[in-house]
Amino acid sequence: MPLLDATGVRAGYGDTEILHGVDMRVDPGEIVTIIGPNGSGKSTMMKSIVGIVQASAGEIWFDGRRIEAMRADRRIPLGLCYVPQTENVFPTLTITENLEMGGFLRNDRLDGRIREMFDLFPDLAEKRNTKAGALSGGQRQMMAVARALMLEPKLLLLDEPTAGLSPLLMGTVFQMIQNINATGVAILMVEHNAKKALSISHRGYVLAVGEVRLENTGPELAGDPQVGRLYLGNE
Amino acid sequence: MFITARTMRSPAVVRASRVAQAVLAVVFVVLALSEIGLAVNGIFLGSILALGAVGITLVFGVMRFANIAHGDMMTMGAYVAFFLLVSVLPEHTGLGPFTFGFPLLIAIPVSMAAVAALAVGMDVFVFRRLRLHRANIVTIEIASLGIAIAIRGFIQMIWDTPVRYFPNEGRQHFSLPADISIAPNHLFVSGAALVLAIALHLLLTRTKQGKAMRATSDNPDLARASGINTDRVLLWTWGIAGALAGAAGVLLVIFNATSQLKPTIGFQLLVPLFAAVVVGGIGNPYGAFLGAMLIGVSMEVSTAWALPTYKPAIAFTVMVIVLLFRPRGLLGSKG
Amino acid sequence: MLEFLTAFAILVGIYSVFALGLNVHWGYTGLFNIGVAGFFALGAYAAALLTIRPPLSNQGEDYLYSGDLANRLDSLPVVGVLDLWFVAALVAASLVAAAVALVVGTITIRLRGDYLAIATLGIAESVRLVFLNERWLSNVSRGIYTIPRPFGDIVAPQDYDRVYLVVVLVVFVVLFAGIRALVHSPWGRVLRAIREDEVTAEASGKHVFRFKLQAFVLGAVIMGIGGALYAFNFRAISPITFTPLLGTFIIWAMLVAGGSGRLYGPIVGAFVVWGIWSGSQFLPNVVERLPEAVGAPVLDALESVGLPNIRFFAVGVLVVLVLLYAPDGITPGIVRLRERLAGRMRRRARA
Amino acid sequence: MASAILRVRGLVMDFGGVRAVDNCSLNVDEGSITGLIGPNGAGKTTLFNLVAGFHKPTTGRVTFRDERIDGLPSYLIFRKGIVRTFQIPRELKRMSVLENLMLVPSDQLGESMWRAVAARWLVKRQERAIEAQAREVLEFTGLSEVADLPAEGLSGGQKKLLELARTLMAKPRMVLLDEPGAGVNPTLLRRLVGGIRRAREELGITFLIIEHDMGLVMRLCDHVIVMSEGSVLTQGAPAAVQQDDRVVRAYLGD
Repeated sequence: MPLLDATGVRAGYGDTEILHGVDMRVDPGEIVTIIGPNGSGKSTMMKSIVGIVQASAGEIWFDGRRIEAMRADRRIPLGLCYVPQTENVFPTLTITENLEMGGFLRNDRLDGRIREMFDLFPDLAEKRNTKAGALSGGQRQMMAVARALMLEPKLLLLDEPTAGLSPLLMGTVFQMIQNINATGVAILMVEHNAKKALSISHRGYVLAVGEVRLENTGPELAGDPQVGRLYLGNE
Repeated sequence: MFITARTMRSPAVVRASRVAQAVLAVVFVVLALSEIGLAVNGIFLGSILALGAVGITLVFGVMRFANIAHGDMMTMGAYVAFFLLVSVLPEHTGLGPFTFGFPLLIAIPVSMAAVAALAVGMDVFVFRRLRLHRANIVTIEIASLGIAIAIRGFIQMIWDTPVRYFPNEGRQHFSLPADISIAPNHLFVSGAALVLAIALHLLLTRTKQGKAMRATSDNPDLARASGINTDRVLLWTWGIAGALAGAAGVLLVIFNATSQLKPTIGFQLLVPLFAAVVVGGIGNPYGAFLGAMLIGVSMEVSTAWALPTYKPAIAFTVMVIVLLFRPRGLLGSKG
Repeated sequence: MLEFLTAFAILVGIYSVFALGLNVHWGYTGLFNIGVAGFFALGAYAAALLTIRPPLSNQGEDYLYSGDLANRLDSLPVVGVLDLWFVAALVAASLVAAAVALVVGTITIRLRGDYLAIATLGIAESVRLVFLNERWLSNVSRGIYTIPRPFGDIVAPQDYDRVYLVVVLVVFVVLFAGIRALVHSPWGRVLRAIREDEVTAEASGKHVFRFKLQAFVLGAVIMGIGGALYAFNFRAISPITFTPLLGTFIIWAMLVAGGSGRLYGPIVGAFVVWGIWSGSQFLPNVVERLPEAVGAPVLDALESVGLPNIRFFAVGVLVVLVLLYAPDGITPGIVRLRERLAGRMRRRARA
Repeated sequence: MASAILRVRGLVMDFGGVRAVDNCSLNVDEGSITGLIGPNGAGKTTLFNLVAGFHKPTTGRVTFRDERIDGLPSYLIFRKGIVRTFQIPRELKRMSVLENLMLVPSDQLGESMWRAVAARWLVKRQERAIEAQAREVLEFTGLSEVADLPAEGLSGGQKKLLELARTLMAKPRMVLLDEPGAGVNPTLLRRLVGGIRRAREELGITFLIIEHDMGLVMRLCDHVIVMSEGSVLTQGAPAAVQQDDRVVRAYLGD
């Protein structure tokens, strides 16, 4: 049974429809990447899965429950955590405090989980009492991901995790994503560095103008010349 | 974001501005040291301002508006204490070196609770509804103005306008070298303010609810996405701001040599309070504390050469000077 | 009763002028001024100082400057007869308010809205403190009295209020007509655009800062004129009048209640709020005449609360209620009501 | 070959340590419809903001019709004939569509406080002329039937048309359009394309257009400039750019 199963999702802002019926699924333990030209609806798809944007039609099932009508804060405890592209940390809180806020909904003591996060991200452990606003771009991105992992989600949604990072740091972030995935967390991400992202993904989707145009395994999509044509509109 | 784009400064201007800031800081320190007695008084005044300013800045942090009713919330705290001292609690004055008696120690927490309840009520009955209507910030601000008038009207309805006094007994001063004389009440005021400030600091840094308050102030969307109930955070914030305002109101009365109160005492402090908030950097509670001390000392030291009644104008002038050099205040980060 | 109504109408007229000025700031441009009292005071003192006779030291009048304009210009042919010195006083009041607004506006209008609010509040308090403390300028808390009145020497005192009502109405109508012309002009269109979205206005090539500053100064000028009208009405002013509550907030209450950004909002609001304000003084009489049936405890309770003080409470609550339930003020409601009545009458006529 | 109406040379823009535009140089030919494309974060919108005077560049120069304009305030650049639109339409919500347009013309007599009161006849006469112009532009963009509605009542696509109409009201020499096609339905899109073409042909206006819908770029533009990481990657005829491997790589990020 797929972990996430979306069918015929339509969504948009105001009277402008961005997604015109998108089907998408993520199986347990998968890394799935959505790529596509600007304005194709990638972020909107993420947001309608998380509940920040309300789907106007279609069904979204997560872990055996139908969620498209739920409020965003009800979806989080189901095991669905989201890292926005920007403004994804609390800048005046320390790293430890950021993690505590990530685990706000947990009722147990957080120390154990925080220690696990510091094991996963040794860079953050060194700076545990630094304010998140003082972190560099790459560390901040790790901070944001670690914050989202505090609730031990089944599915982690990442919106452009490498935006604004240097090529070296990009590699680090992709490595981090693979490490997280190795612990059994499924990942759905939107990425601009299509080639690199697809090379670490099990599967990928190419969105254009609010529709899924291509779907394939990661490596095969990465080598598909049709993808480039979709970006430049010359099919 | 577009409008502020033309604020880039050349290196020479930046350097000149740094020099001017350093000169101003030195002038401030020299003036304060030359009138050390007044400066010490300024710290006492500053501690009351701090209690009020921290509340204003906390509310600003989560709601993004400057609460005009804050001064009158302080007044409310003072009158609640007055009611308790005169009508409910046993009469007692002259606790140790202080002009007041032990009943005040009971009255302070009760006033804090009462004003906290008032503040929470303001949010539930007025501000939450305005948020639901997606009213803009200034509309919310005008509503706080309406509440300010209503609170004052309520106080005048119940207690009328003449000056009232807390039960009090003649006072002595502790004299220290360098012309410093300290009224015992002032020590109490500062001590109480310090205790409350430390309690607030611990709340904000050690408790889950306090951290959630700071998180909501930092990034409300991400707070919601982390499962934090931001509506409840707002209530907490109002409650804490109200409690601090209640305490500040009571302390304001015993800070005064004759323990007098009237329906305008809180409102009259609004300009210095806003000045403290702005000087410290809007939204930053530690900045508000620092700003309050700076404003308090400036106000008291100014009485060496200006009429004491000009103190609010001095507070305002200091604010304008600080803003000229640091548009976001001393510790401000939010735009 | 007629005297009361005349005095009432004069104050509604004067407060309408203030609310008109505030409407230019907030209603049409979105400038958040909570220091109306400052411009009010500047206008009042400027007009008063320019027209009063020289101080008499044996009566404890310590101010140094007096324009004595009323006497000096009295002998001039046309000016003397028509009491045009009064116009000069209004002009002076508006110039002083304009000068201060120009300085404050230049510094603060570029900053965020909250800062303008805090700055205007600070300026208003500073202005009040100067008039409260500077003996040579303003005779401190005793204030300035025996301010001459236009046509004061040709009209009998008992008839004077009616004459002054006409004066106030003429000034108001002139200002109102001017504002109306401006609001419907391209200038007013730019202001409304700024209120809606500053960036769009800027992207349409409008020098936003200049328009905001113009509106700020214009509003301040109107408030200054209002201050002068106020001074000539009471013939005496003192700093007590210019507290934030009486000088600023009641005017905000009027604008909010009447409906900001609406031409008739200031008048409607001034009428309603001043009605509540001055009507509350009759409350004790009403309470006295309440039948015993109401019950002694209720009557006692009513006696014990400071009845005249109810008005502060009532006005504050009114502002909050209007914001919650009629954010556009009560003027649109009145318009709707009138239309509904007109419709009903038409239907009845048809039937 | 037409001469360049806009020249950008060595433009750099830093935002607190991030270099959004990095040594960018380009020309836009007079009377052309030029597309500006590139992956997210390439610096396209920042370039618009720099040209239109909403930001001041860190270094570099911008010349418009052989006159330096970098560093000028936006309202002066507007008066020199460069008008921009926003990605998300910023219509004046509670003003009517007609008023939205009538706001735009510069140097209106009635924008002076004094003349608005003292020379009302002159102002009224000018107002009539401006209204006539506005109605003409509404006709041109097909918005006549909604002229008296408040702008907030328009559909997303109509708001895009209103943006275009507002730029035309300014009688510009050059228009910077930020994603005119986003969220516009096909019918309105055709009207938009028609409007832009007619404006170029009949009014001689030069267009520089940021657009992600490559189909629209191909249909509309004579020339395409590709930005990547803050500077110009390549440029040329639309079809050529479309086949360029470097462009594909820039988009796919390797």
